[in-house]
Amino acid sequence: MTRVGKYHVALIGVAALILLMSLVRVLSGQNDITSSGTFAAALLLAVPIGLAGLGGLWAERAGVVNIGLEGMMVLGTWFAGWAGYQWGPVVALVAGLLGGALGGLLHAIATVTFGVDHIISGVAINLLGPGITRFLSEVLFKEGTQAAEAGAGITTSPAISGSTWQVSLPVLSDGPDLLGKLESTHWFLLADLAGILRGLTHNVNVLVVLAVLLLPLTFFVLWHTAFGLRLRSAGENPWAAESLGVNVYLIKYVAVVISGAFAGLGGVFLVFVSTKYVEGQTAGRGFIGLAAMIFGNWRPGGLAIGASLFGYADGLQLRSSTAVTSFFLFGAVLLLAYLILQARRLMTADPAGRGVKQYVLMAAAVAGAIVLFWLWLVVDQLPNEFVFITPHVLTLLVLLVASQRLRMPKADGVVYRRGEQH
Amino acid sequence: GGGGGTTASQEPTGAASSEAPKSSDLKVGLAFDVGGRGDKSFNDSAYAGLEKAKTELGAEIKELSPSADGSNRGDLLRQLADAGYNPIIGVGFAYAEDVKKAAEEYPDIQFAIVDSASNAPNVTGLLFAEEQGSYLAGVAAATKSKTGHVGFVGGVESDLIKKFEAGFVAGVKSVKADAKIDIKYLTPDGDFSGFKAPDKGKVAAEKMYQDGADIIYHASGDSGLGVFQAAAAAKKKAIGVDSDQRQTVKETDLQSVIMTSMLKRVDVGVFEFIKAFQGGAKGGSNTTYDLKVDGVGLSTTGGEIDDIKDKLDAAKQDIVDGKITVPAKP
Amino acid sequence: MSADTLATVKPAVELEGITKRFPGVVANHDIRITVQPGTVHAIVGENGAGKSTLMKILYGMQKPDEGTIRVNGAEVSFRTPSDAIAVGIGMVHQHFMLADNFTVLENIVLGAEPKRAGMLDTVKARRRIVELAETHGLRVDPDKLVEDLGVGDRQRVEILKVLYRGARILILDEPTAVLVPQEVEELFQNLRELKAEGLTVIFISHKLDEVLDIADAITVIRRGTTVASVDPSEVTARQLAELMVGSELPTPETRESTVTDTVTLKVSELTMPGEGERLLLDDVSFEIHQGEILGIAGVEGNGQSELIEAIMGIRPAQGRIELTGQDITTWSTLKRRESGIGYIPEDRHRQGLLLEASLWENRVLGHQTRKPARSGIWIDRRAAKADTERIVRDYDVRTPSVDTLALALSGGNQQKLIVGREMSGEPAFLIAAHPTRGVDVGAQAAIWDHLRNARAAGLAVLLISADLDELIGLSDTIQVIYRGRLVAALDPSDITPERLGGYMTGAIAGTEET
Amino acid sequence: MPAGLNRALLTVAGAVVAIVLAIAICSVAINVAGGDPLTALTALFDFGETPRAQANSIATFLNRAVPLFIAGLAVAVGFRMNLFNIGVEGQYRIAAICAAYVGSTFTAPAWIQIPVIIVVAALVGGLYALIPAVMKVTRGVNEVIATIMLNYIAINLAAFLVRGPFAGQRAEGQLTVTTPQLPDSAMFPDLNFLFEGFGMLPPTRGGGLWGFLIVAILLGVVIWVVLERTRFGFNVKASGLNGPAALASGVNPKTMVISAMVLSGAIAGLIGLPEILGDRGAYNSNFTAGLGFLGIAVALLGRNKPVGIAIAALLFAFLDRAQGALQFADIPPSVITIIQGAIVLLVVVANEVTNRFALRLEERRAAQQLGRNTPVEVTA
Ligand SMILES: Nc1ncnc2c1ncn2[C@@H]1O[C@H](COP(=O)(O)OP(=O)(O)OP(=O)(O)O)[C@@H](O)[C@H]1O
Ligand SMILES: Nc1ncnc2c1ncn2[C@@H]1O[C@H](COP(=O)(O)OP(=O)(O)OP(=O)(O)O)[C@@H](O)[C@H]1O
Ligand SMILES: [Mg+2]
Ligand SMILES: [Mg+2]
Repeated sequence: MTRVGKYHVALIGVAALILLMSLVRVLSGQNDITSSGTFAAALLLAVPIGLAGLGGLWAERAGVVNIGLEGMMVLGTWFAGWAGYQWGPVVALVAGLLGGALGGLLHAIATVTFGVDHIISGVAINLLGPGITRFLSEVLFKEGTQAAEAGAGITTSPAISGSTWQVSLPVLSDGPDLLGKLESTHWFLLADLAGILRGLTHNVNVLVVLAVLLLPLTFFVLWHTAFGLRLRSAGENPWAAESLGVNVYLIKYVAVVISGAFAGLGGVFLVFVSTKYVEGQTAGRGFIGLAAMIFGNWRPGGLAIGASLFGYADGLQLRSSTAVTSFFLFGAVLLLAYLILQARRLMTADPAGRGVKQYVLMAAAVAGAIVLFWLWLVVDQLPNEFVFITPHVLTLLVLLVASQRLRMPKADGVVYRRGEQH
Repeated sequence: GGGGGTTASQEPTGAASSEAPKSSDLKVGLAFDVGGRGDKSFNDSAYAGLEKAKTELGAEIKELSPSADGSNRGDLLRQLADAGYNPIIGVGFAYAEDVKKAAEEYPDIQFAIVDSASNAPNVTGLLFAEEQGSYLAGVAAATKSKTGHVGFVGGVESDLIKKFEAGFVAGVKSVKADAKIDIKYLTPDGDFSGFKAPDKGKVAAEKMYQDGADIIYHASGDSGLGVFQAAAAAKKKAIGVDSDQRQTVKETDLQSVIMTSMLKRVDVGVFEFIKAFQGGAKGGSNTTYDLKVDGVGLSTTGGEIDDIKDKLDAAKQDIVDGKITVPAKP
Repeated sequence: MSADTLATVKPAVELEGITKRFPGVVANHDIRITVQPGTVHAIVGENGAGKSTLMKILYGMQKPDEGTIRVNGAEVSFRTPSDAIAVGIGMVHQHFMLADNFTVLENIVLGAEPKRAGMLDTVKARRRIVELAETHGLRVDPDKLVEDLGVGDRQRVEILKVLYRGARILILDEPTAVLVPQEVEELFQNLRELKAEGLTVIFISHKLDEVLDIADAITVIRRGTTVASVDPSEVTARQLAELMVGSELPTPETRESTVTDTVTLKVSELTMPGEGERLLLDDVSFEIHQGEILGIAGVEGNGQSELIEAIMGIRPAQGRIELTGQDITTWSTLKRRESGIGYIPEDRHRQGLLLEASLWENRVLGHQTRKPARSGIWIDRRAAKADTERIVRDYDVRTPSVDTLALALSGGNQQKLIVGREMSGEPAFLIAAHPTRGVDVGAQAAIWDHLRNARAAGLAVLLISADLDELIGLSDTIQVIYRGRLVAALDPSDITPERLGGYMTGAIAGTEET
Repeated sequence: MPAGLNRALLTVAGAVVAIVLAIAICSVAINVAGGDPLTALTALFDFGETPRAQANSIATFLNRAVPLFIAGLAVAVGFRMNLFNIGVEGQYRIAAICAAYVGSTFTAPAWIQIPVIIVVAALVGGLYALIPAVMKVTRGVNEVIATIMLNYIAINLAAFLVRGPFAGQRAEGQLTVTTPQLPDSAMFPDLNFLFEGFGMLPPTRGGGLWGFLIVAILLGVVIWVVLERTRFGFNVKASGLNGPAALASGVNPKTMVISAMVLSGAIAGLIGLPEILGDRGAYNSNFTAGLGFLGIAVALLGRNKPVGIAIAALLFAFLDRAQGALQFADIPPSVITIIQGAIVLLVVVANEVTNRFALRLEERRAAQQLGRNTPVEVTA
């Protein structure tokens, strides 16, 4: 398929999705499905995952598996918190970046210089990150220290001084807030569009803007610059790169340090949201980020989709336990759409093309649609435990349904040594 | 059991006591819950009680924090026992079984457990009537609410936090039977990240405020920070928990949204237990720190609930008198 | 500066006293070679003689322990390949050095990217590549993914990579190993053109006829040292071989036919769908009899791998496969192996060996369910080791012990181990894909002998090889595969490699077998 | 010297150097923090004054090592095949709650009751691991994502079960939610008699050394035999070292993925049992979490081999045990985590360095043989 074709398909897909969401919203009366609040929350929750995933992307594109994102993120949160209360948000940002980058550097030394198995090194960093930060807290935030005066405890830093900036789209989502007004009409489709747009543009933290910009930037750097080409070549075939004079070690170092910095940035973002470092606030987001990156087939666009999906589902379940049941309806409608498409194909295609498999699939789809629809009618409120796992289940379901043609960089995870090729 | 009838002192710790520290051979051991000392919350409150025992009763103290996964709780108790500490206090209901085991193994040592009932002859249960304090918080919220719509954010859906919820709901309903109460937990029981997720707290609270709630009560540890932020952004109010959060939270913009806090005087419980032990009290029973002994209550810093003081006092009196029984389960 | 005279042209490359030691091995010892500019200079020597090592030194990939390198008269010292690239040296490696998931363009410009405003200037790069491709007759599509290319195209990409960097001195390390004669001829045509433009080519090959055909000068290396420099017009292939190894060049010749009437393997109407419309295998049918070697000739990528994998049950295909009368179409790979199919895979590192496991464990591979390696649910270690020792003896595998890791063996010895292993199951039918690829003449002859002996004992063999001499010499019948179809059935006794190559490239239309 | 012995010696030397280095690094940190490294070091080896304290310390140490060891085994089975089972965490939780519940529903003699519980745990763990395995085999879903997601799902599922269908009675005033208490016959007999054997004072009944240690040792031996001596183990190894080669040799990769994953999950299912059968007698909301993640570190540190994993588990447990002792010495217990992380990193670095060295030696031997061009001698 050509580039233009792909682009169009993506657009049509998004349009269809919004239409579907709008339909489900109207049918179920759950306005949170497309409310600006949900999308704002989705953005808030997706950004740290996306940043961690970007970190993973940079490392793995250069051939280094980075399971240590979580540890690097933890380092990012601590350093951001520690610097933030003393010198404000800008320094916090830099410190968090550096903290994560430090973790990345450690990973690079272990994997690139010493040729250690990438997973071991990552696991070690996941141990070291929380260990070191706890130790630092115990030393620097303990009672009687200046930080403790400012409100620190061993599990938290003081709040960062000064505030981070928030931006909105003028007129549309701020001031007269036209989008907000449109959203509150609850008109079919229009209100949904307005809600989505407003959620993504109202009072957005600058760091969110930065993080979102990093996606196209990553794409640009990795796929359209000489440096990016070299970086990816280190992940595809480092020996070929070496034979053309590319300094593979250096490239890998740079990539893994950047990877750590991005993970650290994810940590900074968490700190900005809660205005301070809180022990354990990363809560496994490094791993989720890694999952989002794999979900996205080691590409920034796919990663963004993965992170958004997760963030959206998480935001929705946090805002409304009841809206989650609309996913049953959503699924039923999707299956119905699938059935209609299949039926049309059956009408047009020549009879030879019809296999038993197709009928079985269609029968399963019918059954599935009925069950889902029934569930939607019957279930008002799921037990909380099932509400909490919405994003995880959804991710698994999407993975199961989407055709799996994942392609990781060929030399990803391979220990590379200069001049040696088996 | 001792300590039951004592009036808990209202002062926070550190208040210089006129009484000179008695030199004694009192060696008190205390094992924190996960998070350990310096959590600015529950554990620190317990430590404050311990420290008070040191200054006022001349006790030698030792406090230990468990590992991050909490797997060595029982071990910490044994180490304290082996090192000759007596009494030994386990902070948090998670210690229940370990304290029971340790108490059986060391029958000569007195144990106490915070937030759980006595389960052996030499164990004192230090219970707190969170539901009573939360009831008052509910009364305050319902009375102060202009919209008749309030919210509750719980960190982890454990039975402990459900006590807060139950009391709060009862309190709100007692004022406005038709009040709307949004309730949201952040993580399931067993996943304690719900106490450390300010972002999630913020999202959950934001939604409640957007839907019209104007006061939210949180029992969610550090996640409460997010609730306060959401309140500040929506220019609405929130109710803190455990300690007087208007004092412990240092950010001025957040302080002003904290209408009141539900106090849980673990420090009092710990101190009174040690004091009673010194007086020769033995375990085997529970001491409940309820409204009667001011083991729980509402803070008044900021004076935002001064205007409804009468109403709150009345509710309190009803509970103390037994006219109202606050449910401990939702 | 060297005291060169004005009268003589400076040599393009001068290697003096190059010595390179690896732990326990002296790969190069006091090597001296002078390469004149504008010539094709061949370097020959048996496997492990040190040719690749020497070239890697010249290309900056390895540092010599001793010795000096002069390029165009100036002494140089390379730390990395980029230093070598900077003075105009380019190298095409023995094994492809390409990123499969990159386009041709990306592979070519990597490391020497044209930039505009920080961006990769693909427009300029594409123009340059097309230009180069046209002037040198190396036609490739710059926007194709390398993984979609055949070997010939890949080889062209490799050469373009070098030319793109403006190299004036080209090192080609066994570029012809994977090419058919027509492609070789095409390549040589290109080389001659390059030579005419004044470029210098250093050329390594094991195919001595080719060497004699293209080279202007030949240097022979034995055991890491230069033993002779000869003029190609003054030696024959046989003499050259003697210089290399001190023995005669063996040829794969079949003696009398041992073909019987019993059909061992019968393949009928085998079809395998591909990605798009094209079929990877299209209605392939043939029979192999007891004691027969059927050679499959074809340019790589025309369905040979798919055919083998279909017969092994690794990839699903439609059609029917019978082994000694039994229908095995639906059988698993394991069951097929158990019922007597042996398999020498085309890529020994990928499909044939566990490099990080010992030799005896590699002996067990593929025979987990059979004696002597198995006893009940257990692996019989003692028996497996004993049998590995037998293979080591019978097949002359050079190894300190059977507990040695497979990766410590040289390629030829690894191959001998695999051949021994596959023979040890006493198979009724053997798939031999490139059984002597990358193996030196001595080992080659030994493997051929083993194949012939087994055939005489009634083994049916499906032989796939890019070495047409081997194919013609060993086979009883030859089938040509082209675009997934068997297009011609030929008699090896009256076919030349050149004509065979014509069928393989589709230049001669096949006589369809019915 | 035989190559194998040579290698083993080198490895040990490397590991020792790495551990010393890790401790040195932490000493610096402790020093900076104002503590005394020497005190810390003494604390590491301080098992208490009284015989009883010592017995307790040893019991704590071994009791911690047992689940770590099992977790390491579970992860290693996956790693052997290049399958990254990050989901051990979820598998053992689900298995533990189901086993604890099933065990509480009936009472039988111990020799029936305990095996039933163990089998249920292994079954449930295996089944839970089957989900990502099937997803991988049928739909190509990457097992890393699938198991990460399933971990969260397991936590929630367990939380739901323990307060819903599997909820048990609890004492008034007890806030921990729990499954019903197991009958006495389900409790694994303890090993406290061992202390007497060594002339120590045994810990009192209820505490002390968990009998599950025996099961763990047996499990280790069985897994070793399965991995190193059986056809299945060979297939696992072959698939891990070289997938295409294994495929060509007749190993069905799908079957292997499923069986390795299920085996890994089944072992994982046992991780929670030492605690449940040795101490708690039920699954409750304070169930020890995180062993699955530590298992990854333990497995990798032990190089995916049972003996190595045992050593790694003992090392981790030894360090974990010192958390209390360190606090008595007024040293932040977080240094333990730092030491553990540093050891993992440094041991593998040292291992890598020595490995290279050993390989070089082996290759040199091979090359020398070739160089001499003598007929190769093969040792019988
Ligand atoms: N990286 C290495 N480490 C140790 N020894 C090596 C290494 N590379 C090559 N050798 C040694 O150097 C010798 C020369 O190898 P080289 O690859 O140069 O041979 P070659 O002449 O190119 O052989 P072939 O014809 O098979 O390509 C080998 O036999 C081997 O012993
Ligand atoms: N990376 C390496 N490190 C150390 N030694 C190596 C390395 N690669 C190859 N060798 C050594 O080089 C020798 C030959 O290896 P190589 O793979 O080049 O074989 P080859 O030259 O192709 O041999 P053959 O003659 O069998 O084709 C072996 O003895 C091996 O010990
Ligand atoms: Mg070679
Ligand atoms: Mg070579």
